[in-house]
Amino acid sequence: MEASIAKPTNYLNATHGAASWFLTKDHKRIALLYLISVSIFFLMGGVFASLIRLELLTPAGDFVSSETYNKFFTMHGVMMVFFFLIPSIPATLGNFLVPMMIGAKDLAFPRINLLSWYIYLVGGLMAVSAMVMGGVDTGWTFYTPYSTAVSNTHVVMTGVGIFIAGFSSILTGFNFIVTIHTMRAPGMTWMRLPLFIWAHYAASLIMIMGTPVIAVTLLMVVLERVLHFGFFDPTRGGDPVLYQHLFWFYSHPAVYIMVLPGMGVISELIAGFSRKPVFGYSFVAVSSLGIAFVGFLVWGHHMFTSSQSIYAGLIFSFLSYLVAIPSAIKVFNWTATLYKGSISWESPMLYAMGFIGLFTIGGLTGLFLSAIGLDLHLHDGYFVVAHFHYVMVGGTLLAYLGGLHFWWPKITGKLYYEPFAKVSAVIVFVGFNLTFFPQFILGYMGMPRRYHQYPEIDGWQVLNVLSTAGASILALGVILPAFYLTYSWFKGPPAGPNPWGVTGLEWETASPPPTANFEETPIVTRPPYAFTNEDAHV
Amino acid sequence: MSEVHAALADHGHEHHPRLQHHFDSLEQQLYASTFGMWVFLVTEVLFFGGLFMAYIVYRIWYPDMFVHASSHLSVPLGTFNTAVLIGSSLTMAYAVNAAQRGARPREQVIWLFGTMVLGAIFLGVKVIEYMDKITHHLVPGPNFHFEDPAYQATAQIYYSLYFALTGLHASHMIVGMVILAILAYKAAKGQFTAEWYTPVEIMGLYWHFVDLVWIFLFPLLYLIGGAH
Amino acid sequence: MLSYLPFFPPQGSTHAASVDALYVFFVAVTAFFSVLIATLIIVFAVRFRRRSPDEVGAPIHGSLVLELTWTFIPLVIAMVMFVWGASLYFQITTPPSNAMEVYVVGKRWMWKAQHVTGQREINELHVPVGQPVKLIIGSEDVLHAYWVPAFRMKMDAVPGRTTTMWFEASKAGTYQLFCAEYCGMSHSRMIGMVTALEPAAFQTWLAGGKSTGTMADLGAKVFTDLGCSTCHMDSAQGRGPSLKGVFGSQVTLASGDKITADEAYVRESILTPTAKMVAGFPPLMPTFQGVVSEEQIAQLTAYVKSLATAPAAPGAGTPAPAPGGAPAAGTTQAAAH
Amino acid sequence: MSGHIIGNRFTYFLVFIALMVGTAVTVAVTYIHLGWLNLPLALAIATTKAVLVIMFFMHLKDHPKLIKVTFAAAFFFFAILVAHTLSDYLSREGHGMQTYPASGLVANP
Ligand code: HEA
Ligand code: HEA
Ligand code: HEC
Ligand code: CUA
Ligand SMILES: [Cu+2]
Repeated sequence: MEASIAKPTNYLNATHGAASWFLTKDHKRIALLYLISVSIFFLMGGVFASLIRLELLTPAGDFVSSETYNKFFTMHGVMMVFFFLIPSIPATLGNFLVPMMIGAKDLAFPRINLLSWYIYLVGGLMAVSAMVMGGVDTGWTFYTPYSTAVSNTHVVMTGVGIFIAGFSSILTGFNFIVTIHTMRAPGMTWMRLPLFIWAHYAASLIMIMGTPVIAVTLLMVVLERVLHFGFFDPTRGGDPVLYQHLFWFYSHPAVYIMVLPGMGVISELIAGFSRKPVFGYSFVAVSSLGIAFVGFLVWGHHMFTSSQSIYAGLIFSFLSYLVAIPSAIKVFNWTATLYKGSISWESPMLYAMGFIGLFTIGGLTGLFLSAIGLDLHLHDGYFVVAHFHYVMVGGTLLAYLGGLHFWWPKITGKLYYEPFAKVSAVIVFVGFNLTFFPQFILGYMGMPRRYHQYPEIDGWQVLNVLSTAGASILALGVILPAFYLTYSWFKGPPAGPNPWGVTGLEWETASPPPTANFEETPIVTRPPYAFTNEDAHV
Repeated sequence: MSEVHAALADHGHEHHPRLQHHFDSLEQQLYASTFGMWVFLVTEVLFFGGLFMAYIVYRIWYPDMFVHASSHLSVPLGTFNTAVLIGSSLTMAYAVNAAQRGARPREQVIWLFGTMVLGAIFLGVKVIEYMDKITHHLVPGPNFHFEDPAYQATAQIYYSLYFALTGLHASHMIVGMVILAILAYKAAKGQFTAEWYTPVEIMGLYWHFVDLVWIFLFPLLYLIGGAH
Repeated sequence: MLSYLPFFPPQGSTHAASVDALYVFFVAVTAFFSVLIATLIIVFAVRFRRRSPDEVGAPIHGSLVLELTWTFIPLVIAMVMFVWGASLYFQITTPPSNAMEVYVVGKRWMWKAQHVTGQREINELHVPVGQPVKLIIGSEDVLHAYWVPAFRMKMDAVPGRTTTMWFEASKAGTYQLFCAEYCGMSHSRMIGMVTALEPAAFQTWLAGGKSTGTMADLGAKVFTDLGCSTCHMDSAQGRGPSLKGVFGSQVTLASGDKITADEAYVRESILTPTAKMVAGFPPLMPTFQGVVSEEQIAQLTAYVKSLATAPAAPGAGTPAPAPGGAPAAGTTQAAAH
Repeated sequence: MSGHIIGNRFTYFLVFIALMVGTAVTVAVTYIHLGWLNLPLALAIATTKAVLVIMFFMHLKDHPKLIKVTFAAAFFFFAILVAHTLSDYLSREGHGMQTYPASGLVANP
């Protein structure tokens, strides 16, 4: 950071030196620490993705050995899920914005917030060192008994890394919940909260209710591997399927940890770029809680072929259809918000529109998988891979990129070069569809996932080549922002407090904001997204 | 909640040295800490919950094995430890109470220290019990040996659960004792007054929670086979 | 019906058409909503694009009628999806009682199959067309899953438990077999072929295939070798109950409960004899855990089944037995990679 | 409002006595053969003791509703975990019980 002269102090230039960053208690600086670290993990995960796609270019397993390939997809999944996607929006944008949006000076527990970053870092370093020492090959799901009794890779190191990182997620969720409950500015009632806050509140609930269970489950795996305990060991009468129950009790809700904050971002973007209140505010707000709650009841839909009882399968299938309803409500309300809006086509809005379309496809293909009769065919095939990349990449990653662009001027005080941003949004969209759409077809045709080589069946290679080609385009699209955003930080024109002309407390303070966020505690008198005076009186 | 916030905003002008800059008042700060601790305890319930889930499944599957395997636990020692832990909850409650009343540092330290002593006794007994299991080859793994061959395999599940549950519980106590030591030190320096005693109060919640877990572990692990 | 279209695997079983039909329905719903949403977004975004920098949108806050509409329509569609998916599930997971049984064991990294008549195969499976086939699946090590895309069916092989899946091949041909549950290094090479043969051709195959005797015969041998016969005699003199007529019957347990003796019960009796004690007998039977292999359990089960006096217990129907005395040999046909 | 909740030392002592009595009772009933009743009884006593600790030592009874709901939610979500998992285990085909494989797994190298 160059010393900026004669500028108003803000959170970036208020103090200097490494210690002022690594020991900071300012949620905004911690958000930036997180931003840098999750980006690194995303790039690592992305490199593994590229290697996966290279291997699958040809049917034969000719690029790397099967052991290596197995490590590639495992570490891709682990990095992307636990070290990128779960912390991505909450720990960066959420950390930055939750206090600002509710008019608070900081999160309730700033020191714990910093601690959560260090915990994340320790967990991440353990996962990375496991990777450097030779990697892990169990798949990101760590199914027993392979993970406990058979794999001879670094399961323990990775497992402990995830265990530790889990606590950082718990602490973030915990901090958000307490903050949202106790630190709202005068006048900031629940029904005046921006939808971003509702979404983060709902996601935080999952973080505190679900994450401890995955932590203890991984602990059991580690105990079983290291001390030869027997929780899931079938040779001693244990049940490998019990592991799956415990794993998915967290990991299904976790997919909503991944997508809910993204949905929060989308609500802000849609409202901001149509200059209009979100249609059906209370429905969108409450549907977040609905998703979080019902999300806890459906985990068995990952286990339809696991030998789980057919009755349990039916219940899980039924509830999976219920969880689709709040998502549907959101999609329709966002679309309706556009009606009679004043819509500007700026890059964050492009991401938001992409999100709605791709999440719809991703979500609806989730419904294929919840139909038990159909899942017996689709399970563990590329259809599943396509489904979750549509929701996680087409959904959350797009929301993350959109949000990053939207709040970038607030975070850095600088404007990036918009045409670049537009182009890269389009590249991401095109590359993404080219990568993952063919995988739906491959999946229905029967290509199993986690396959290092595949038989030469009509059309399979063609579809895989398309997918790899798409992945290269996608890689270009996601790497571009790293360049022009960084450039803008140093050389971009100043943004001013509210470059987009939108509402929200965070836009009422300077860009970048002062350390205490606001000159004076704001007093809230209107609902969110009140663009006209008429909006202000509901 | 925000109503608190609003109400407090008006008269939140006292500047207690303990008030962190991002809170408006000590009340708000105390409320956030207390609420935060309860939220933390929620995560603890679910943390132990995963293990309890495994316990439930296997208890349903192997009821007889549980009876046989648990017969190697010492009910007198378990009962003794339960009493010790309940006693430590009482001393902890008195420690909080002493801080709240702004009692003399000496009194605060006595109760905190008493809690630590009882905790140490509990852990000491736990060590004796663990040693006993080790010498009798009741640690799951290749050296496990159970006198009834019919349960040689499945009894390892019981002991896995036993060690995991009690081990996790004991590690919570160790953490608790470290914090107690820090609090005792601070109390000795007279840092806790009737105005500000949040750490002691929070710690009390934690300690009682650990007691709570044990209240369930005791009958579920020790008191299975009594009638047989 | 759709097998000639691209993007579909061949339809090799009677399930395939119904699964495809459900799939087409889902594709249609997905296409409908995706196109609807995409169209609305584009139309609105163009039609209501911002025309001046200070323009704001219309103050519209919502509409209860619309909210209810887009709650209930998706709910109804979702319920149709659920009911259709669930009924299909029941249909394709409940084996008809005349299903022919084949034992399949997953082992890193091969699929071993053994027919009731004794033929063994590795990474291959021969089945007759037009005859329901029930696979009884076990695993010797980790999780695997038996997946034949042409049959639209898959089932996990779970160590410690037997699982079942059934299908009826509808067309002769060879179909891909995959291991769908990740199982380590050569997961992607744990593949093979399922060959569906016309019934006559299947009989020829059975006759030509090298059988080591029927599974029940093999089981009888294991029964003597492991000393089961020392306790389980035909008469009442044995220390254990006579196993005649046990399979498929109601067994009264020491606890007073009655249960039907099925495959899982036999398996459990061998591996955890103390779990379910037969009334009137002491807990004498040792566990054979670690002594018998997964395959031997299958053979013992087949043997115990054959002792059932009833004219074949339900689910035990077998095709015409292979001619006795077929040349003995180990496993048949080597794996085709 | 949470404010300052200051407990009564005598109440604490009474609770302590009640917990001790509960402990004695729960040990005693284990030695009375009640068949299936033993387990629910033990759990009932444990729950009673737990409620005493939560309400009096931890003062949940004096805390605002938000905190009560929060803590109750933990048990609610645990109940979801148990109920849904058991929906599988209690309705499995066969005997709801499993038997373990004949040969051991490949040892962990
Ligand atoms: C962000 C992550 C995310 C999200 C949001 C979702 C959302 C959903 N997922 Fe997905 N899923 C994953 C990530 C995610 N999933 C991952 C990572 C896996 C694989 C894990 C692994 O095995 O490695 C997986 C796997 C997976 C499976 C298991 C497949 C298998 O292994 O066999 C199933 C099965 O039911 C499923 C279902 C669903 C459903 C019903 C939703 C619903 O929430 C979707 C709801 C949304 C909509 C329905 C769209 C909007 C609605 C409309 C536009 C209106 C029209 C609606 C109707 C007509 C009802 N998912
Ligand atoms: C957040 C979650 C997330 C994200 C963002 C992604 C992103 C991508 N994923 Fe991944 N994926 C998962 C989560 C995710 N994935 C999970 C959970 C699994 C399951 C794992 C398992 O089975 O256990 C999986 C599995 C998976 C598979 C299946 C492997 C298999 O089953 O055998 C494939 C195959 O195509 C794939 C591809 C991709 C691609 C092309 C991207 C692209 O979007 C990535 C784009 C980004 C980049 C490319 C980074 C840019 C970096 C550079 C440009 C640097 C360039 C440098 C070099 C190339 C040296 N993923
Ligand atoms: C030392 C004696 C002994 C040997 C050897 C023995 N069993 Fe048993 N078996 C018993 C007794 C006693 C019972 C009844 C009590 C019980 O259920 O455990 C029994 C019960 C059974 C049952 C349940 C029968 C019913 O009526 O429901 C089966 C099946 C069985 N044994 C199979 C076998 C097989 C297969 C073997 C060899 C691998 C074997 N047994 C070896 C003593 C023996
Ligand atoms: Cu066997 Cu994968
Ligand atoms: Cu799911």
